[in-house]
Amino acid sequence: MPLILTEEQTMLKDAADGFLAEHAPISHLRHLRDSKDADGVSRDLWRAFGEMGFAGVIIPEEHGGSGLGAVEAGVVAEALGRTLTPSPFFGSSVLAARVLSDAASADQQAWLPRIAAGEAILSLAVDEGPKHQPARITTTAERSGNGFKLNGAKGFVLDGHIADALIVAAKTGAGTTLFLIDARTSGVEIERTVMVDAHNAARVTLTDVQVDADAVLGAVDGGEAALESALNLGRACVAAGLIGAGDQAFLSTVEYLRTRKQFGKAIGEFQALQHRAAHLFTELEIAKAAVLAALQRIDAGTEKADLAVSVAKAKAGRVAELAVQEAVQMHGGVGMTDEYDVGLFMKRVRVLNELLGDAGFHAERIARAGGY
Amino acid sequence: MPLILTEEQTMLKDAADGFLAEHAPISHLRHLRDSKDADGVSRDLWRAFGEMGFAGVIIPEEHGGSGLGAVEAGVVAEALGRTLTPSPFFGSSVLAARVLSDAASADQQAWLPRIAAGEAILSLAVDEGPKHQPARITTTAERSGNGFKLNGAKGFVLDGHIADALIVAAKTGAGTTLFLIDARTSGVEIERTVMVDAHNAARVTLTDVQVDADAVLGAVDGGEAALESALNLGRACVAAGLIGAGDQAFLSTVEYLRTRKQFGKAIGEFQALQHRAAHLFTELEIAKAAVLAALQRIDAGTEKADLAVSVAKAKAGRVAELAVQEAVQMHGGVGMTDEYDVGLFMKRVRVLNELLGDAGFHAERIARAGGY
Amino acid sequence: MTDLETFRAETRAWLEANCPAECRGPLDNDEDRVWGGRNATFKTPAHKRWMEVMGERGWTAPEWPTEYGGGGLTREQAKVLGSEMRRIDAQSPLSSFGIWMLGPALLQFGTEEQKKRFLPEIVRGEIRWCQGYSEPGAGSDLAGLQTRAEDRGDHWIVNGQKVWTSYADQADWIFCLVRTDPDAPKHLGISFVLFDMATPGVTTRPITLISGKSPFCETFFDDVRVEKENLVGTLNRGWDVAKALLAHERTMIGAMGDMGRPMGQVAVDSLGLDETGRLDEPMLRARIAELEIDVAAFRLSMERVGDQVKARQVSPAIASMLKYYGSELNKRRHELAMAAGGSDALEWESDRSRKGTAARDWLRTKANSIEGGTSEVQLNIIAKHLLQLPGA
Amino acid sequence: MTDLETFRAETRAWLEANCPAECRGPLDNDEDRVWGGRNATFKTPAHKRWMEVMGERGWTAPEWPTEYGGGGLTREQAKVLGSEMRRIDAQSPLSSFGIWMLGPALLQFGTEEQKKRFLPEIVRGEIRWCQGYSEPGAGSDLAGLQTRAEDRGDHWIVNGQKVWTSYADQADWIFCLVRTDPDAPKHLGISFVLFDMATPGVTTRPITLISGKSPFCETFFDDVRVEKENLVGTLNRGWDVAKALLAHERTMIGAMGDMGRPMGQVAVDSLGLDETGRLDEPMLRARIAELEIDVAAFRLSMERVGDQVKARQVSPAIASMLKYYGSELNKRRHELAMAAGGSDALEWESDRSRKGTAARDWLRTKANSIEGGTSEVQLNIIAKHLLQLPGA
Repeated sequence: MPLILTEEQTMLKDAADGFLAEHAPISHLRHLRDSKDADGVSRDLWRAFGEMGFAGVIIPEEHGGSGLGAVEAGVVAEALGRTLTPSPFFGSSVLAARVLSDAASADQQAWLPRIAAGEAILSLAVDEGPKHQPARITTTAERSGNGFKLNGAKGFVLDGHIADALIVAAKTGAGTTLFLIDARTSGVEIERTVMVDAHNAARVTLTDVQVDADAVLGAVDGGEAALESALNLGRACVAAGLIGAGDQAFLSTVEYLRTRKQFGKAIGEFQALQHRAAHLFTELEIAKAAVLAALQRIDAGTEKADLAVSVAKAKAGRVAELAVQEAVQMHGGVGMTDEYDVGLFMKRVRVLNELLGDAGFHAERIARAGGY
Repeated sequence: MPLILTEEQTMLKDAADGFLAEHAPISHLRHLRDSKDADGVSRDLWRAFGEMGFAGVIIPEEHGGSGLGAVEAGVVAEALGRTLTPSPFFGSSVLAARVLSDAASADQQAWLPRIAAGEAILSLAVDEGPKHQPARITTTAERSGNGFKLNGAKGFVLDGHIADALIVAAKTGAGTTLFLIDARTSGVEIERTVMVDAHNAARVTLTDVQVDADAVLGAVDGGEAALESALNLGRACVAAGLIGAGDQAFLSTVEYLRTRKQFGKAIGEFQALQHRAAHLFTELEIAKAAVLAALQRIDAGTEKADLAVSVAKAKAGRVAELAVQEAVQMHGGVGMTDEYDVGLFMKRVRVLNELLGDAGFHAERIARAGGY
Repeated sequence: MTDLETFRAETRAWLEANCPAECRGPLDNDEDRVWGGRNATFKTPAHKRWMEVMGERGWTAPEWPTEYGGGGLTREQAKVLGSEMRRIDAQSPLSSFGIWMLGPALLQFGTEEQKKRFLPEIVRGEIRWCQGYSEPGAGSDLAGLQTRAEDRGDHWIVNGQKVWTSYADQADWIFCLVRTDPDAPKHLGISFVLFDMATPGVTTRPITLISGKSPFCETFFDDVRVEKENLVGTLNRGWDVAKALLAHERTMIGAMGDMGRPMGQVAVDSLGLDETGRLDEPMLRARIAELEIDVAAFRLSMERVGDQVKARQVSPAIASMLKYYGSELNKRRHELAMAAGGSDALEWESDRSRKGTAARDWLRTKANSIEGGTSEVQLNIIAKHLLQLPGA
Repeated sequence: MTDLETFRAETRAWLEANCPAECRGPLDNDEDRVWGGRNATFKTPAHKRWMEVMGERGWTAPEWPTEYGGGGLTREQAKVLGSEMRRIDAQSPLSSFGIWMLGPALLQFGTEEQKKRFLPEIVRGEIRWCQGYSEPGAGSDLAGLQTRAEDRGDHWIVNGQKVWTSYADQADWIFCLVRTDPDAPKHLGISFVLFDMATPGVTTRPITLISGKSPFCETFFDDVRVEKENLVGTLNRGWDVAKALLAHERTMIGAMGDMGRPMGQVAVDSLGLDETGRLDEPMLRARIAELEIDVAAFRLSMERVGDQVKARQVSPAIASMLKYYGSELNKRRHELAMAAGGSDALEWESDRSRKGTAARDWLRTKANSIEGGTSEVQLNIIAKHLLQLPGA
């Protein structure tokens, strides 16, 4: 499999970039933020995403989706990274859709078409502490009556405040079980947490939340594999988002270096900045290779695709961080102003870095897998 | 205490620099190396060191030394770093002399005057594996007859092949005990290990080495404090050696940047190199402050002087490493030749980095002490 | 008892008697600082009183001469005052660009009249000053400034625009660089002048930063009259004044690397320890240890530079080294603080995150390596003045 | 069975029959490589036989056309040959600058006569070549070369000096850049010529490196006669040939980042695991994990660049990116290898350390970012050709 996009994938990329440039450029994010929009995303835009086939990119055609793979999901994620568009894409179209695609067919039929259409929003609730540690979930689900009773607190739940339903990972004695819970269920409290990047997340508190046995997705105690598979897809897509944001910040910076004058010449003529820009370019290209390879391996079902994902997420994270730091520094004072976009990229990259495991988390996975 | 040298310390520095420039410039190291000198050091030079008061810098005046402190020992170590002079300074004048200064007065009288005069060479045998891990000594000393029987293997024993006596750290049941052992004792095997930097070390194998009870320095099971104190002084002095070598490599590089021409101008005119040189200068100055502070705190007996030492050794190590890397790179092809000195600095810095704990070892100490 | 010991005892007693309880202990946040000025605001009446009693004694500027309202203390006495204030955790009675920046410039370059007129009201916190250096489009090329002052006999008429003027919207007076000779080489036609921000033709507009705060303004001058008596230093030699002042500013900003709780502790609070007693994020732990080593070494380096300066062993350009390293270090520190804070620290408006304090502080640090001369400018200065590299 | 499958089966059988047992398995060390040439040395007679049988088939240069002695294989067939050789761990039959560097240049720029004359003896390992590019004092400024060739009608007389000529003391012929027009702008007066190292007036002197090895020489030309028929490409346009060749060399050196055992394993072998199953040096462990991430990403990047080149999606200047990153990465890798080896790896001459192999390799890597164009030159190229920055 060559490490470049196929013709179809390139067309999808052009479509996604074109659509977002037209309908959701950075001014769209600013508008949502500055108007203190209650949802923090545009429902209309999300439905349009559905119509374009982006919201259901990985959802099978039989359920109204585009039936495409991880690479294509990454293409959309990268495009979203370039325009910083807030959307339920990661939470609903990637994480939840991926979990559901392993679920019973009734659950699939109930939700996948609505996710694909951009009508329903689902959120995956995994994280509990300040860091991503899916192996240490403490939320519990105890057998109770006909079903289960859940207790616990979740955070960093993407778009949780506008979710129709939550997929909650909870401990059930021996293993982890995934529960699909209507957001309006009694005992579920959801608090929106506006994030630094003006994208959306929520905290979810579960207090004696009673659910029926059919709320279980997959098998009781058997949710770990589906969760891990969804998380890996999500991580690779977030890595693609990091590439989008990092690369876009870099491109704006190179443009700035070409045009901005200081001491009587374009600042891009200063060799020290040239070398830093060339180094950053190199890092970005290398990160792009890692991300595309991870997405391709997920699609190919390659053994150890999870390690390729960790390489991609860690590398893309560190590189995008460098990209936005250099972007602000090379822009100088104006880079610090809210008026310029470069600060928005810095904020977004910070959030994407933290999302689904930061570079340290993934480096730890690499080390463990390497037997050291 | 101001963080600058006193007038007396500055005079000592000038004396040490002057003496080494005259009697042991880098050509001295080259001569010892290329002639495959059996000792790897010059005994004459070492006696001259004694006459100058350098070999006994920390040894009390009553035992023929200069009666000075850690700062002064660091001054000598830094000077040795600048000229890359092989000498038993670290092993004999710092580590062994420091251990002996806590020992019984008979041991002091027997050895300190001879060390100070540059007549005797003592070596401290601590390390066993590839890394410095003084907390995990496995060499044993079992009670046997009137004394002890030692078994084990030591490595990275500075100048062990020319040592008159060894100070060996061994486990004695509950604690660590230090033994002073004549190098010719039966069962002691010493193999010289020529190092990458053409400085000297040895491996020492101890097979049923029988020693009398009076071979114990200090108390049985009570050697840890004396050992730790000697190691800390040694580490601070090695850090000073790193500063000497790193700074000298830097100075040669700046000189090269000023004079070497490429593409029709001095390479020092290229802004990318200017910025790297300026960054390196900054790092070196900061490392110098850390090293001087550590030495001063040892002299002042400040609480947590050991942490200041770890800061100094780690920082000086990383910075000297950067200095020699930049030195070779900025010198280009000639920097790779044995004919130029810059490669010798790179080799020496690598050895000093490893000696008495590398930057990682000391960072670990900082983290542990910081409670994280 | 030596003189210094007597001084310490008296100071301690006076502080005990005069420093209000409300003015002891750390500031809750940066907004609670006392800046003085015509429209001064105070967190409590006690904060006003504290500024006033200290100002009367001249202890807001302890080492300035008494004839200009200062404390007239020796360096040793000033250190004693500082340590006694730290002993009771006394807050700074007055934050002031007048004390930090303009004052030292006036003491060095001002006329006797200017010193008598401006310094006492700075000491007492009556007039709040701002700095007019940077201009839009000039950035690091400070000397390329375009704001021009036309000679009208006994006064100038100033037209132009400044940017990054800290708190210009709240300041009473400005110290400002203007071009008084448009034909001279760019460093040589600049003058350093003072004028009232209430002068007709002066307007300001706050700049919102990525941290969401607006400490900075754009400031516009439209036919602003400036009296010639308010020229500081020599006509067309304002660059000398500015340079002296910038070196001062650099040391201050560089010192930021020295602030705050040990990062290891910050991380442990947030993330806890694992079963081996180590921070429960091994990779982050390694970065924190490296940072703490650099922070410790940098602190010692600041101390060393201070001692070197006193001993005249070092060029004043050494301030660029501290500015460069300190601001880069502070940025790194806050990157790690964000990693330690994890998703909690990403909340921008919640009370849990104290309205995103960690994130806003993190974003704020990104300016450290831009303001007061960028890191690139500092490296240029080091290459030129400390390394004497050719063409630097 | 497809053609390719047939080819694989035949190749496998032939290799089984013809690859001597002595030529299977990893090389003990670099000195055991087969370089061919008039004074070729072989570790064993089997190594000589292996070179010869492969050379006869043209499989030392599998993709070169058969009319020039090459294997005439398609890219797909060549890949099959490679994978079948790896399957039995076959050693390379021939290391050769003729195959790696001169051959591709001749195929692109040489005359039919030159190809017929030189390529077959390269394939068979009969003539060993060296490269004469760098000159003392020129360094990165390759085009500033001073070796001059004076026109004497049917031949040139060459005078001057080269440096960094790999194995010049053992080579039979040299491909060499000489100045044929001293008055032209520096890139335009250079020609690419070939001549026998046995020609009177050619002398060499090995350069000892910091690793203790001497793969490089200084090479002196004193009135050396070079026939005009041995000009490759156009007169005074040798820079084009050199550039094409350098791009090739860059990719090869960059590929070094891709070698060797996983660093985590190297470290575990040396240092062991702690009670939690992690490497017993936490700080080193963190650095190794970062390195392994970069190594993995770099490998993928090489693959991607290959695919991009095939798809014509990328500028040839991209080779500079791989050269830059690969060589810096390799240096980092060997720094960590030395840290993992600890004091054991510092022994320079002992058998335990295999005569300081790790240390010598570590020192050798420092040249990676210098040879074939320094890292600084690569960054300049990226800034200019890939980023189109002004004045780059």
